[in-house]
Amino acid sequence: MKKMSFRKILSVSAVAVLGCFLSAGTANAQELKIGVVTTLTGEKALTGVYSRNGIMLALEEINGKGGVNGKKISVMIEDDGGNDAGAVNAFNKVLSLGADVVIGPIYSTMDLSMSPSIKKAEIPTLVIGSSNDIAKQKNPWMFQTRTADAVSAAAIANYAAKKLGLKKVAILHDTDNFASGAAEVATKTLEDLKVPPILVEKYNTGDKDMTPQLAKIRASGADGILAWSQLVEAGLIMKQIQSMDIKVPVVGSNSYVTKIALDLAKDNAEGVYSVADYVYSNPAPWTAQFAANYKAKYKLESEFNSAMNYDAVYVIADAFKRAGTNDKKAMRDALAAVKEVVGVSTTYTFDANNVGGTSVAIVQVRKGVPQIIESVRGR
Amino acid sequence: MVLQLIIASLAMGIVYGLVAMGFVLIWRAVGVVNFAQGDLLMAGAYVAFTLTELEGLPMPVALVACAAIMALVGVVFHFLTYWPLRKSWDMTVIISTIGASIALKEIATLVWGPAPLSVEPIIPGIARFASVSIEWQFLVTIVIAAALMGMIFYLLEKTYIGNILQATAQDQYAAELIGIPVVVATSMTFAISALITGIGGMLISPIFFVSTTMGGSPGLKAFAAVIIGGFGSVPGAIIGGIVVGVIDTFSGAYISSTYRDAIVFLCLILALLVRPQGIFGEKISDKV
Amino acid sequence: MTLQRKIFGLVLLLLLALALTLPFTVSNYMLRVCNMTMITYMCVVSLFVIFGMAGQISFAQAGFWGVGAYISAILTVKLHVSALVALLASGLGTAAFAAILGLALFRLHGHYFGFATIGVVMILNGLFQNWKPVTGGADGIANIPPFAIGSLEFASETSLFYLIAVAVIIISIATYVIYRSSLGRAFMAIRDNEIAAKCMGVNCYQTKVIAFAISGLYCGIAGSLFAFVSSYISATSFTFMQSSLYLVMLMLGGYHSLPGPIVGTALLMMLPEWFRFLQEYILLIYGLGVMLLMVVMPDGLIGGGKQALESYRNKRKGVANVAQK
Amino acid sequence: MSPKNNPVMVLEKVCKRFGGVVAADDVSFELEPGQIRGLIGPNGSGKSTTLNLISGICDVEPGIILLDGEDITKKAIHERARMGIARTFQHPRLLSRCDIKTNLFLGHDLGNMRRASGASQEIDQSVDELLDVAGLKIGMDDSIKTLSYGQQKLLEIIRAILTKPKVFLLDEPAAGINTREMDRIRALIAIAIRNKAAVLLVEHSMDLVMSLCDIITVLNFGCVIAEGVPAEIQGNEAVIEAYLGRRRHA
Repeated sequence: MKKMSFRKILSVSAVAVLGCFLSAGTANAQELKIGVVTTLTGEKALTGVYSRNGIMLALEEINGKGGVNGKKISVMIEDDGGNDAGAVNAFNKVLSLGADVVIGPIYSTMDLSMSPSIKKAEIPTLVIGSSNDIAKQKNPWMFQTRTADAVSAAAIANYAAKKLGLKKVAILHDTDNFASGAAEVATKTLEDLKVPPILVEKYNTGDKDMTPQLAKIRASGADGILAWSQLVEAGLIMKQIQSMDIKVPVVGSNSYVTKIALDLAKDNAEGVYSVADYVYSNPAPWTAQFAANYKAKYKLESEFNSAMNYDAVYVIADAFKRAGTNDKKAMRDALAAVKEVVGVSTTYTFDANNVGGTSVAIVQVRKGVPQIIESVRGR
Repeated sequence: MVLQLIIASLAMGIVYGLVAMGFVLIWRAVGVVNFAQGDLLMAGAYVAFTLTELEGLPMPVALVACAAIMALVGVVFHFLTYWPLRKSWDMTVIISTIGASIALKEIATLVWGPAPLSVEPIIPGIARFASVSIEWQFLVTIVIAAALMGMIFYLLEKTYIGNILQATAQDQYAAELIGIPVVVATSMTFAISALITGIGGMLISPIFFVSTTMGGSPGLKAFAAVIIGGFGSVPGAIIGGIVVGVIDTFSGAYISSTYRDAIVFLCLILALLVRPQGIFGEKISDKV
Repeated sequence: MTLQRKIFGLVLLLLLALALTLPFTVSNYMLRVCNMTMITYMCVVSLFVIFGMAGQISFAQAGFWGVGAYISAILTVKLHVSALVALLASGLGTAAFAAILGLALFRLHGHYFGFATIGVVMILNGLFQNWKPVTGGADGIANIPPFAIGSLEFASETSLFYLIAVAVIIISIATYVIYRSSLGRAFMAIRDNEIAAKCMGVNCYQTKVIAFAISGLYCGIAGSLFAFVSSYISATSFTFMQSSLYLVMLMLGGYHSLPGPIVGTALLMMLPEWFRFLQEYILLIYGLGVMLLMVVMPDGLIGGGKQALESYRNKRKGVANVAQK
Repeated sequence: MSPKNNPVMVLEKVCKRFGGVVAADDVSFELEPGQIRGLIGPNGSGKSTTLNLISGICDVEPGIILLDGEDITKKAIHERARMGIARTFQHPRLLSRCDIKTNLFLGHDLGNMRRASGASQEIDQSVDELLDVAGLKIGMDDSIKTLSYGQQKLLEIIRAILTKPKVFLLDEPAAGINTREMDRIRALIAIAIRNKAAVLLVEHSMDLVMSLCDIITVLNFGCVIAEGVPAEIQGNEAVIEAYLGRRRHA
């Protein structure tokens, strides 16, 4: 064997740690720069596009009125590609472009994977995931704007047990982070109310045929179904419940009362209840205004993704007005002190665990349009 | 309840069968596994949406138009992924189909938007008989898909064109020697494959809606169908599809709805270990 | 030939110098991208071992990557094991898992083995997503403590860069040594002509299992480092799509020799970051780019490069021969 | 039959059936070290099958194969190779995507594996010697595709010799070879004989067989119809009939 040329081996490993050139962003002192991490490509692209619509609309309105204290707000949007590693890359990218504050994606697994980087970078970040794990991270720089599962999932369970008087409830939920967490909270709430769920059925995101699960639910004689799903599966489940003649009340997550799901399910959605962060048909003046502006700008009905991102921009604007500077520490303290900021999705007050969403609305679909029945205040 | 499950598993099984049949046709013709077969299902669904919802064509016309368009898509797909690489190693074509799979999803997202869409069923409403209540479209899917499979099977086995395709599939070099224009034969095979899978997409679009991700799970389960049915055999792909549909639905109902996919793929591995040539395939011995 | 070696040596030293000073010249963002590129490179090298050398196409690599990540996460978060032990446990555990799997699956040949590995990655993904008591289910495992040897903690992106670089160098050297050894020749014999390999005394079944175990080892180490780098893991990272991306990287780089995975990984991990401004169009161009590159360079960039070099040399030699006659 | 000294390999009543076709029927012969045995017969007479039976590619139904007195009938292909059986193929089976050095070193690995002592230096020198004998002036790093068919056959023979085999099976080395390469094959086989290997030569070209072999076995429809020194075989009625068919009586 020829002598192993040490140089040849080093070449193999050196090339492996290939470097790349620097991409530095320009920092502008006074202007507030919001970095946005959202999903524009891959399977979850739908939510990203709606989030971006909400943010751009809010930006247009605020800058249209001369910005905050006369200073404009600018936005840098980076795609996270729908996976955890992508979210961290996008977060680091907006950081390197000089973001003062960041709005994170609505998927809790991505928020959780960004959490360590947020803590290290010490930049205030609003995340829109609803999982209770986010608050558990005790990350002072991470703010959960959306009403956490603890409130919304419990509200679904309470409404089903108390208002609808359901005794033998079946639970059907996606295995993703959002639905699993919510289902857990609802199950515990039902057990506390002495009406534990008689059946818990799951499916994987992207499954199309729910016949096995719904057949078991129908056979179990459940008197109601609580369901947590994404948009496509929400439409599917409402349709398949009707087509399998399961005549029991259904209480679903916010996806069930979005215009998209209602368009898919059409009249199968009649009578479905939901605990929603936002519905496009909310008659309240400032919500109706947002829905109208959104529809005018994008020719689409607004839904909870765009509403919550829209609110996030306003919450940041409110904090920026009080902080007066885009310094990260000051912005963080201002955000923590956000009190009763009325958004289109809910009224925001950040508690000790930096959870902002305070209320959700109980909604029922009547004649194809979701009607608000009552509002449930978490705190 | 069991009858309900059987019909649902038949409908899903037929769809997996259509995608699996598309796989097998391409595999037999050019010896390559097409990783974008699931996305051809999605393409068919989107074409169906454009034809019925936007153009408002009546269903029979839409069915034929969708078939024609998907055949065209098949030919274009053939010249983009297979033809330029026919001389090189088959792995390069597989990589090219993976690239095509990514590109197809993004084209759909950019052209039709990321939102899910719904299509009017051929026969709306719900069929109710003997404790079963299921959408008519499920039954329509089974009927039309079975008819389509029968037609393709007849075309391949009995007609002159079928012989040409079979000859090219068995030995391209020999086919070329006796004057068969191989490029026509292989592109026709890709066209038929895209047509079948596309029509499959059209049939299920009213039941399961149209979304960019609808191709993923059926595409992978069609892999299992092809193996269980017998790699390389057309009837095997159909029966394999139905077997996978049954395993998928019944394991969801009776074993665990969360590990439904895992169970299907466990059956794939067990089928490979116990009977690699599948139900219909012939034993492929190592040629010395 | 020696002139070529000297140039090669110079280029190498330059690259090495650049690599060592990289963390100080590059933003935190690009540093994390480099770290992830090196981790992905280890998985692509594992595919190079089992597929590039031994010729057995495998889609299980992302599954093994997940097994390695979860072993380390569970050991450090739930059992409070030290990071170094967790790293070793991930590597050896995944290698053992791959070996056992190989014993069962290597009764299959060619495409059949490939299909079985598709089943493997799907089942593993299902387990990661749903086996709540062990893998934390859909919530994944958070708060994985940073990698530490004794008191020396690797928390900053820079320190992690050097840690991963060490692992990458060790794995690259090990693979290069295998490539030149009798074991490597046995792999390539199996890849090119299994009957001839058997007649040359290669125990194909056993050798394939060894190749699969080595690829499992590499993925286990990569998974463990991924857990420490991101300190949070969830099932969404370990999918069939990830495995097929490894295959695309290996094929685009060139599956023949070791530089192939390096170039392929660097190219396909860095380009999407450089072309971030394309936003929604990035994946479309990525897909079309893969198709185009396969048509232009079926043997990958390195393979294609070698062919160009060889045909250039032959042309020169051909001319020389003609002149001699 | 030459005086009995210790044969390195013995075949006793080896049979093989592929469905109805009888490929080998009670084939028996012995191979002595340093001796070349020819195995000839018309096409389809079971010559290649016999090589496949010895190398383990096909399983022997009834019948026994002994190597140095040990029964290897049930052993796997790679075990037989490690015990000292090397073979070439009708169409050379080289590692098409590897360079020439890797192909040759594969043989060298097997040679190493079988001998405890690492006589690698001596091996290196003989690689160059074998290449000179075969007249192959090729760069070690060139790929197999740059070699002609004849050169590939020669390379495969060299690779087999490098394994220092006890039994060397040659499957029609002269097929598709020009005369210049034929002489090189003779030289290479001579080297194998010098290394005390027992050579079994399956070949159609009679002048190679008749000039090289010490003893010849003739097969027809799987049966041994004749055995003896080349001179005897040339005159043997049964052999001529097998090849040319029965002479029609005038």
